[in-house]
Amino acid sequence: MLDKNGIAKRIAKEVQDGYYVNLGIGIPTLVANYVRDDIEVEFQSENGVLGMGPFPFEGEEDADIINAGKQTITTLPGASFFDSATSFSMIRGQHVDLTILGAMEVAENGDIANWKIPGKMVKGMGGAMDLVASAENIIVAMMHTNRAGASKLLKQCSLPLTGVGCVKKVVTNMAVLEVTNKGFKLLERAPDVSVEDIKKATEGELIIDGEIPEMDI
Amino acid sequence: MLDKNGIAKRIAKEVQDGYYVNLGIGIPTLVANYVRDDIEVEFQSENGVLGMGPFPFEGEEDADIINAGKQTITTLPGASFFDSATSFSMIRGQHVDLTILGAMEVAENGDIANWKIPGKMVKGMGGAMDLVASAENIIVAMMHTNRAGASKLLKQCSLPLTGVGCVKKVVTNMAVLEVTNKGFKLLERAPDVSVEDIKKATEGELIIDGEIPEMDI
Amino acid sequence: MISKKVANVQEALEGVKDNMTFMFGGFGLSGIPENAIAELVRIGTKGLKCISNNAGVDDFGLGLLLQGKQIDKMTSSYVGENDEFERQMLSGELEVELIPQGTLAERCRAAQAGFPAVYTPAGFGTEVAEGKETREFDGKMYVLEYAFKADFAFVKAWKGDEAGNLIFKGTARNFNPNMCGAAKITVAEVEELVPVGTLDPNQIHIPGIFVKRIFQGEHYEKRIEQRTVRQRQ
Amino acid sequence: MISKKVANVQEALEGVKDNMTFMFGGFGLSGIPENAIAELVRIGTKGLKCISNNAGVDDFGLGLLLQGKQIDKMTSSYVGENDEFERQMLSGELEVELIPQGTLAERCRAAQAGFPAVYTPAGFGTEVAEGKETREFDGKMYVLEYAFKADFAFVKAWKGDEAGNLIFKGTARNFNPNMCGAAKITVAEVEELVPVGTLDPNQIHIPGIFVKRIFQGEHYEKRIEQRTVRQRQ
Repeated sequence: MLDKNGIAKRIAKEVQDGYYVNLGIGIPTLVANYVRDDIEVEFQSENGVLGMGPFPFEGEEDADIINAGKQTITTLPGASFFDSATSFSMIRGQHVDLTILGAMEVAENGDIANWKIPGKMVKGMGGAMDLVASAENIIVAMMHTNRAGASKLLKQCSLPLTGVGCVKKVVTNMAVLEVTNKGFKLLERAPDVSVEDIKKATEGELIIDGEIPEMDI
Repeated sequence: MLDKNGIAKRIAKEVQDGYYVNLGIGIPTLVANYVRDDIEVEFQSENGVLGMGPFPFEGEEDADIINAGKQTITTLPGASFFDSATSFSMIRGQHVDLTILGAMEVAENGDIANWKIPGKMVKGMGGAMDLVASAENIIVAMMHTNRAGASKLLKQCSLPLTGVGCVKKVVTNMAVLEVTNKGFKLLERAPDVSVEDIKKATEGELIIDGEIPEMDI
Repeated sequence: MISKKVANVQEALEGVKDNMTFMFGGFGLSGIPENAIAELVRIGTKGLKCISNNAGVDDFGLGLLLQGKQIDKMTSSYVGENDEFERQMLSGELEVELIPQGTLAERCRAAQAGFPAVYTPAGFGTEVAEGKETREFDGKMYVLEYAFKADFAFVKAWKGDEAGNLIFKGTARNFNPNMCGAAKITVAEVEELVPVGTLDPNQIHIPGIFVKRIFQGEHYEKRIEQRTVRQRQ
Repeated sequence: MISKKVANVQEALEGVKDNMTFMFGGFGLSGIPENAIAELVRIGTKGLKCISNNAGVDDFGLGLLLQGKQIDKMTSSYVGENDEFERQMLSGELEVELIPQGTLAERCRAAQAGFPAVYTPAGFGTEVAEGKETREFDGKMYVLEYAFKADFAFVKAWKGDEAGNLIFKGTARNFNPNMCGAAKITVAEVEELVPVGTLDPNQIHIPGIFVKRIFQGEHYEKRIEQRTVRQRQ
């Protein structure tokens, strides 16, 4: 089983040379730490920056330079700042190549729910609905099951949706799965996780085709 | 009767302190020469400049600084450059206070035709259709009659329209007229032009209410 | 040059009344119009309908207006780093409309640019699209979202001049430029009001035509919401 | 940093084929992609459908492509400082679609920003709106205009860097920024290609994400169409 950093590490392998990437809050943020050094990638944050670098050194924080998680950041050479409408032009116009975000639930048809739990305090969708409605390439990073042990990979989402039929790939602490028109196709197992374990933890349609390799991370 | 400069001079009196003004090609361009010195006005050109100044001195022309008539221009302190979409945001969003443009025909309901003569070479509407469709305050500058002596203030436009019901005021070589829902209301006569002269030269409904003063220019 | 300069925040807020709709620039606490918010707190305007990406924190930003129960409705994309907000929302004192962030930006831009409405894919198939018109273009579904209508837009820029020209800094830019000219009256406060002619006409983010009033702001706190640093090696 | 730099105009135009749709930045002769046009003349690509505000003059700008009868269709707002254009248009060799200038700009921006279509008031009640969907919002009529679809966008900037970031100068900006990212492949030529890191991230007109290829242009003529001067007193 992977921990959060393990999930981030596995997703980092999906990031290709020349990609513009938008990282959501939580596990996705960790992905930046594991992207290979020999490829060129630029990180976009929807509050209006392209070319994000690492967090600043203490004492060098600038209230005017933050990411969408409101964290202080730095920029790399070649970076740019822009307004919110332009930022979502990049997203809606499919100029961002890859979106990585967390989820509460993913359905076998690619539906995603990640913004609202009825009856609980709702913080809002932020840019997530724009991202999932527009991105051609969406990877969800999440735990395979919730704290109660119930599957988060479902036949149908039970929570209010963030987007419909949009998720292409899911990387969990147990597996890598591709969303196909027949359901979740199991691509890889996490170390020390059996296909049987994944079956038990997956409520949605699971397609197991041949030998399922263990992740190489 | 006024000449082109006279028309421009009369229209200049319509320009008020604090106005952003878009001037069309031809007579409208001349208006800038006659705006009072004691008011503040900024000229916008739809190719992407606000705060236009006079033409440059010889030798100081810059191919990168032109107006919508493709003439070399200068800018005044406080000027700004912007892209075409932003330029038409100013126009469509009604941030430009006054649009002054020429016309081939104006109808008594405020329709305007100024871009196309069927059978002749058509150069295009440029920004005119955006301007007339959006501006709250449109003044047309034109001769009262065409070269053949026929009225250009009509019951209905005969040429393809540029915009419908949009013209608010017309200043010609003979008169100042307001477009009302009953037709052209005669406001002022040009020097040495009688109400009778204007009647003869106006095909559209002409409203003459009381004494018509001579223009004070 | 048409002057937009007003003497102070009091003059900048002339015409502000109870029950109006206001836009506020800013993302989190970055780039928020601190002076305008402080003055609204001081004069105690009530019944506000606010359009702002976020709602501040308990003791800063729009949170200050929430503390005084001055806000009736928030239209935002992300809220609730804010206990008082949560309390008012759950008790029903505060109406909250959550909309996608890109939709928020574009409904501002539509108002600025004279577009009545826009078709965006964001929110299609979700409760955000409930009751809204949807439409297919080229096999993809879109939701029709309307331009905002607001009485005042309060924005904050880094530098500005008397002509109303604005330059923003870093990600403090965010929604500020999109809100300029998107309300009946746009009030810009700036960290530095520079003499006309000192800003490069080529490098102005928002031309003065989109701004109605501009003033030199005071005492900017520019609070950091999530101070995140790395260790020096 | 993702590099967009290509060695020269030949590499920048890789993939250009007959019968494609191209966008060209520029207003009149100001801000036109001189190098891309010259190369298209050289390689003789035919059957082009061009989206450009103007069509150049007889011996410069897109007029050069007209001379070689390389263009099948022009979508523009204002044309015809150009005898060859007129001849081809009147003879029916050249298809010409005239559209309002603001509509042209916004159909580019829609393509760039992922909007399928926009409602604009421009052209309502005129022949421009014939056959198009119209709609009333708040008592005003609008025409539905669709986002452009183009294969290449050729733009010209003043300065740029290897990351594809662009800065334009004066009114040579015009349609250029709106066309970036509005076609499948955006090719930017610049007067000066500067090292990455020398452009202020706060002052970039077009972030590199909207640009696919960038190259240092050569031999800019920057012809003036209407040289208008005033006398020194």
